[in-house]
Amino acid sequence: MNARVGVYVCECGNNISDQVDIAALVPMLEGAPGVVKVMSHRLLCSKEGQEFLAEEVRKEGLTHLVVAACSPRQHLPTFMEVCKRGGLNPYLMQMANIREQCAWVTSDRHEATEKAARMIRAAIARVVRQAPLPEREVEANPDVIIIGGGLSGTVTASMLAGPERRVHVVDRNPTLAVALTSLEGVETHGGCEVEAVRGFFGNFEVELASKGSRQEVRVGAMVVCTGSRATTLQEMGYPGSEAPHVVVLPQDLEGLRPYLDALPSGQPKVMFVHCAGRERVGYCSGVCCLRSFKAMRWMVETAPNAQLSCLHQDICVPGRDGEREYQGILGIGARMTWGRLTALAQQGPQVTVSFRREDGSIGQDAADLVILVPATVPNHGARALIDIIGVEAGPAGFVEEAHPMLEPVSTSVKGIYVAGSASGPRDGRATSLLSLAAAAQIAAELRPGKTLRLEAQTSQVCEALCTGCRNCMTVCTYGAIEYDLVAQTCRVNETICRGCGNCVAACPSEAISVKGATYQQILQEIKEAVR
Amino acid sequence: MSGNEEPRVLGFLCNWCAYAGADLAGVSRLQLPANFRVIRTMCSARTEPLFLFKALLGGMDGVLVAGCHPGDCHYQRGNYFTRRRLVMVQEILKALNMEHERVRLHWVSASECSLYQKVLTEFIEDLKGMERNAARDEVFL
Amino acid sequence: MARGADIGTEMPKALREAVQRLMETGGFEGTFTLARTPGGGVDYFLSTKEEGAPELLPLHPVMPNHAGRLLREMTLGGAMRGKVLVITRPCELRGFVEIVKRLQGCLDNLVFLSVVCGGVFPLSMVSAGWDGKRTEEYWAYPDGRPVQGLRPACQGCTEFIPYTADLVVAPSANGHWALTAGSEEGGRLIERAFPSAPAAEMDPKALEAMAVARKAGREEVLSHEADVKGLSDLVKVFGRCIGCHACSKACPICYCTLCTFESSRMEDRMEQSKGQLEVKGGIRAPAGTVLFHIGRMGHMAVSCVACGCCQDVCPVGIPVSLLFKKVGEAVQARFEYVPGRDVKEALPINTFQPMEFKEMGE
Amino acid sequence: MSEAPRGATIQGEEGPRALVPLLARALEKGTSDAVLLPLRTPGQDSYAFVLVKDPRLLRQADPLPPVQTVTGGRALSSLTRHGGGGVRILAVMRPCEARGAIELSKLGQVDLKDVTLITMDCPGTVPLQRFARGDLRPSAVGFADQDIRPICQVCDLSCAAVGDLHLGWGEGLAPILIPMDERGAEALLAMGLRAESDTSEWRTTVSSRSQERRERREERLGQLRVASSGLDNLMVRLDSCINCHNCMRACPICYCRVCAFDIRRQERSANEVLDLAKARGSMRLPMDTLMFHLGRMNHMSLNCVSCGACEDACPAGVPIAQLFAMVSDRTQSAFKYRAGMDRQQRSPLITFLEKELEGEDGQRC
Repeated sequence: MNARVGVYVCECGNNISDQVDIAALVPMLEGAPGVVKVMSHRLLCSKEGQEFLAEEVRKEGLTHLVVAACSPRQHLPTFMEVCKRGGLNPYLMQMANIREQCAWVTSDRHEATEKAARMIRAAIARVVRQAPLPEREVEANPDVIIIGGGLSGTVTASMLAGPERRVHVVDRNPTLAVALTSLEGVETHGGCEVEAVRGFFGNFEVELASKGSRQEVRVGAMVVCTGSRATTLQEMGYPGSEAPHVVVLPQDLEGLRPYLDALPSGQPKVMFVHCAGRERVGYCSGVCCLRSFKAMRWMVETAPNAQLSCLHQDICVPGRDGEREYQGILGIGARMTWGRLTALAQQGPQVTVSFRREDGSIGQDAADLVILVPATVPNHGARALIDIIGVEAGPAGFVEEAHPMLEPVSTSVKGIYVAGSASGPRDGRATSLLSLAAAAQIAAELRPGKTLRLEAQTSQVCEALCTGCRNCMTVCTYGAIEYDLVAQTCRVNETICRGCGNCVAACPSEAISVKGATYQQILQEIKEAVR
Repeated sequence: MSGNEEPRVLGFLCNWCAYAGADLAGVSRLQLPANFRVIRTMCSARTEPLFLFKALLGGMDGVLVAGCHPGDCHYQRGNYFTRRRLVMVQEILKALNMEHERVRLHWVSASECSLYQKVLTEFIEDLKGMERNAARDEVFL
Repeated sequence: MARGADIGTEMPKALREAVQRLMETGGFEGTFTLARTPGGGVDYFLSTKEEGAPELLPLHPVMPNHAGRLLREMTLGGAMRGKVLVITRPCELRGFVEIVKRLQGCLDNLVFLSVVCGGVFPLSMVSAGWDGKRTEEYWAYPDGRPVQGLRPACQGCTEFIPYTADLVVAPSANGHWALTAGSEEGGRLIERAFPSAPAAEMDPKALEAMAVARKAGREEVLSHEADVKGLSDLVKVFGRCIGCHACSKACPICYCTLCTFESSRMEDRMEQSKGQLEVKGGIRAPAGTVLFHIGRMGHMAVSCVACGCCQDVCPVGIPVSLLFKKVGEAVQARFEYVPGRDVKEALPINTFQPMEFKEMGE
Repeated sequence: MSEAPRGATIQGEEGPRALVPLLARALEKGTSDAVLLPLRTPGQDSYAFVLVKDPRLLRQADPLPPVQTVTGGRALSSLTRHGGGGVRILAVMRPCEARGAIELSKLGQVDLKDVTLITMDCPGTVPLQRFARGDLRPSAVGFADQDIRPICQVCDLSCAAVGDLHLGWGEGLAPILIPMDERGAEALLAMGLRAESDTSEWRTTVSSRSQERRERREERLGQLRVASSGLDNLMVRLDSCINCHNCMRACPICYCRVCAFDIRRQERSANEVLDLAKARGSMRLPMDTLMFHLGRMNHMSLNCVSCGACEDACPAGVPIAQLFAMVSDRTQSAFKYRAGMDRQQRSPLITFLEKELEGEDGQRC
């Protein structure tokens, strides 16, 4: 069937027509290959304009549509809807951005008109090579599995669980918090570990294993809530850290009591050492200074006669209350010393603390109790889990977010989310915030009873041309490409592919291409654009 | 370039950063050279080297590839590959003394419309300083 | 490096005998080596038993086919079931390693015997009829004096020592040759084949002499035709290209089922050619000569091992191998990559470092 | 045309060069949009077909270069494979190239709709590789030249007037342009010429030379047939073949995008190769060299025009063009077909006759 292309130029009020000579433009487009109608309109995105366009598509029996208007980033969805209403596959429409990237940036009216004509002709050349693409959807399982039953796991679960959505919480720890077990719609799997994951967003199969027994859980999404932990004395590796009067600041301050009880009478010296293990892990955990200060205040109440001192590097107290906490500590007369811990040594009843000052010189101090404020690292087993579920991890071993600003709770794998301190050291507040964010995003993306809309413009492999070199697999961020051992060619999993086209540029055989952005389509667009 | 001829430049802009930046340039009414044509790709990594060679041998005076800053790729890592591919293309052109300056890569975020304008105008200024791309008239390509 | 065995001075006879011993003692299913064709030519053979086998000419100084290409065609479907002794030149081994990185072949069960390489003669010399005496003289190359008539790619080859061979035939002290081990496997094979042979190792002086000669050769060969100054020169050099694409078919790296440049994608419709015809007044037919060569560089320059096969088969004598060597070296240097050095080394185009190439894009 | 065609004698430049100004005239007149003919390449060391619109480019034109680089058939195919797009082309090439173009048009790879083929008496060409090496730069190849390619030396169609317009000139004849059909006649008019001169002299010269060449062809190819009869001898002829398939790529008739024999190269697993080698004691690699050539003969010998492009492109010095000529002469005559000679006659394997392929004794062969 011969193409019947309709070209509709939007004047966008005066936004376009001020700079582009519509009257001159229209004739420049007539006679372009396949074009049966060229027409301008005041405002195509208006309700009236949309109806007009839909009607035109029907009336003229258009096979392809070119809308010369604003940026596709603004109105592509609008006009795709219009196509549907007009009975045309939305992927047979191409927009020419003659507003933002022509009318508004080109001072000379004649030049602007010329350019608009070229841009539209390019759009025509491309659209006639477009193929109709189906709107693809898959049934999705609304259930969610949460790995880790700590704070973030509990918050996320409590937000998501309900009559329409079952939430599984897995933890290597056999007993989980009552806060979880008592929740309606939550199924806890204590003492279990994730063995394997198959499938993709909307339909994951997760294999759980506990001592002896295995079970498979089917869910639509996963949340990694494996949290973080304090570095151990061994990991810090300070000489002499095994000294009996050296302790790592515990989560629960009550854990300090036995040490306090053992303090000599009089005015025992208690020294808090910050940034313990920081050099080893290679980053500032950012949450420890405040924890330390809180502990110091608790100390003032529980052991009033103790002389507090603090060996610190940079003080990191971000947020509303940080500064107040800091001033508070200065207020109670704790002695603050700048220094990097180098070694510890039990000498008689006291511990000698050696440290390096900013100027490089070595300093020493002694205390009856040394409390190391530890750096934060990913929890035990996080690494293994990351490898099993195949998400990206940063150098420190924390789960990497898909995008630090835009997608802070998504991972490199669609449908696997991360919350709390699994993606980096967090305080309780940040942990809850991220957990709520993850829950909200899942609630929005995985709605019970709703199907998942899939990217239509995905990559596809031409078996005849594929050599099976798997360049495409190597560069694909999403693991959307599989290797078919029988055919010995690559195959795209279209439920995962996001159509970025990286694989296309990686394939020397041009065996893989993105629907709607094939080599020919782009090439012909270029040829017209630069004529 | 000979006379007052305007250099012809082709740009591959990624949908999420550079193209958005170009849109913002429009919204901010920044004035840009008219002889610049844009191809919108979802990711700068879609820009295969072959397009660049074809454009150069097809007589374009300049080709610009622009995408998200490293680390900000909408597709997480695409632009790192773009960077490597561009490095390769330039090395090839250099080795053949083929005016590698005609091919450029720039990181432009969705908010950097003035950077976009700067990049573009500078590029075209530099191209004006060069001869018109000989490939445009070459019969024996 | 493990101990090497002295195999004497008489090349290539000594080499043939060494290979014989290895075949007898190494427990190989077969040997992949150059050998005499029925018509008196030279080509690669997979030889499995002595009787009826052609006259083996291991490392005969020609390259009728790139061994890497042949091994790829053979092992594309999977590994060889039994151990096979593969006798090839360093660039062939490197080429194969590069293609294995592209998952087009399999190294398993292949035991490589390579050589501190003196280069090879052009293919045309074989078809013109081979002068036996030439071979005798050829093996004197470790003295660093350039051998007359070698292929340009070989004259300028500075990668003449194999990286991943199990066994390496190398010049040893005072005119002797040594079979040295490049891996434990190689060591064991030598132990078994030459239990009593006097020990010997590579002679650094000889390697140095060769390196000097090759650096000079490299300057020489790259300074003429390959020294293109932009498009006008390219059009001159490739002007006589007849578009047979023999270069890509002989290339060990080019592995596509259908070369993009032979696909319909590259064919302009007359409707589009019209425009070009207007602007230029004429268009070459077939068009796209320069695009093919540059585009091919874009596809394989990162892995080009400068084996010279492309130039060997070019019917119109375009210095293809030199141009590709030049470009390949530039690209590889930028990525600090040596093709074929290590099969575990990722292809530069398939990996990246977040902090690299800061200057790009800023 | 029943009665002997008349032609137009050309004054001025002698030989094929006489065509150039005429082509320029046709272009300026606008009766044709472009001319396809060989131009000297920028390096001045070779020739390439160029579709010329700007007459000034014709200064570098050489209608009959001493060497064949790309064959005219392939050049024309690259331009018109997807349709001629209404561009009226004067295509100047040797008879064997034109015959290749005609075969390709039958195979849907060339669109002759708007093409006027101009052929000319061909003295043959020198071997491409010797020419490229520079040790052979004849100013103009003479008809008796011993340096011309073996396949040219046995070419009995070197003056076949298969074009719409044919230039006769050899052996000291004054160049004469002879229209062979309406299209040729129009082209001649466009060049401002009239077909008034008698062509008998040319025809006698041509027929005598063709006769002589035919005899030589039978003799030499006969010898080759003897020398390469039987598997072993054929193997010896192909011994130096490195199986690069370049003959196929240079061939104007082989138009497949991917040659079946290129794909088959990879169809055997390592272990199959090993088993085959064990069975025979040893196995030459790459395998299937003979299979490739036989298969290719089967694919295209009926359309082979003996242009010799394969032999020119062979890096291993195999006399492949002669071997193919030897075979295709037989296969073609079996179907009373001569590739590229008759545009109407359909390619043998896509048609058949009720009674055909009968031996003298009436039994089917």
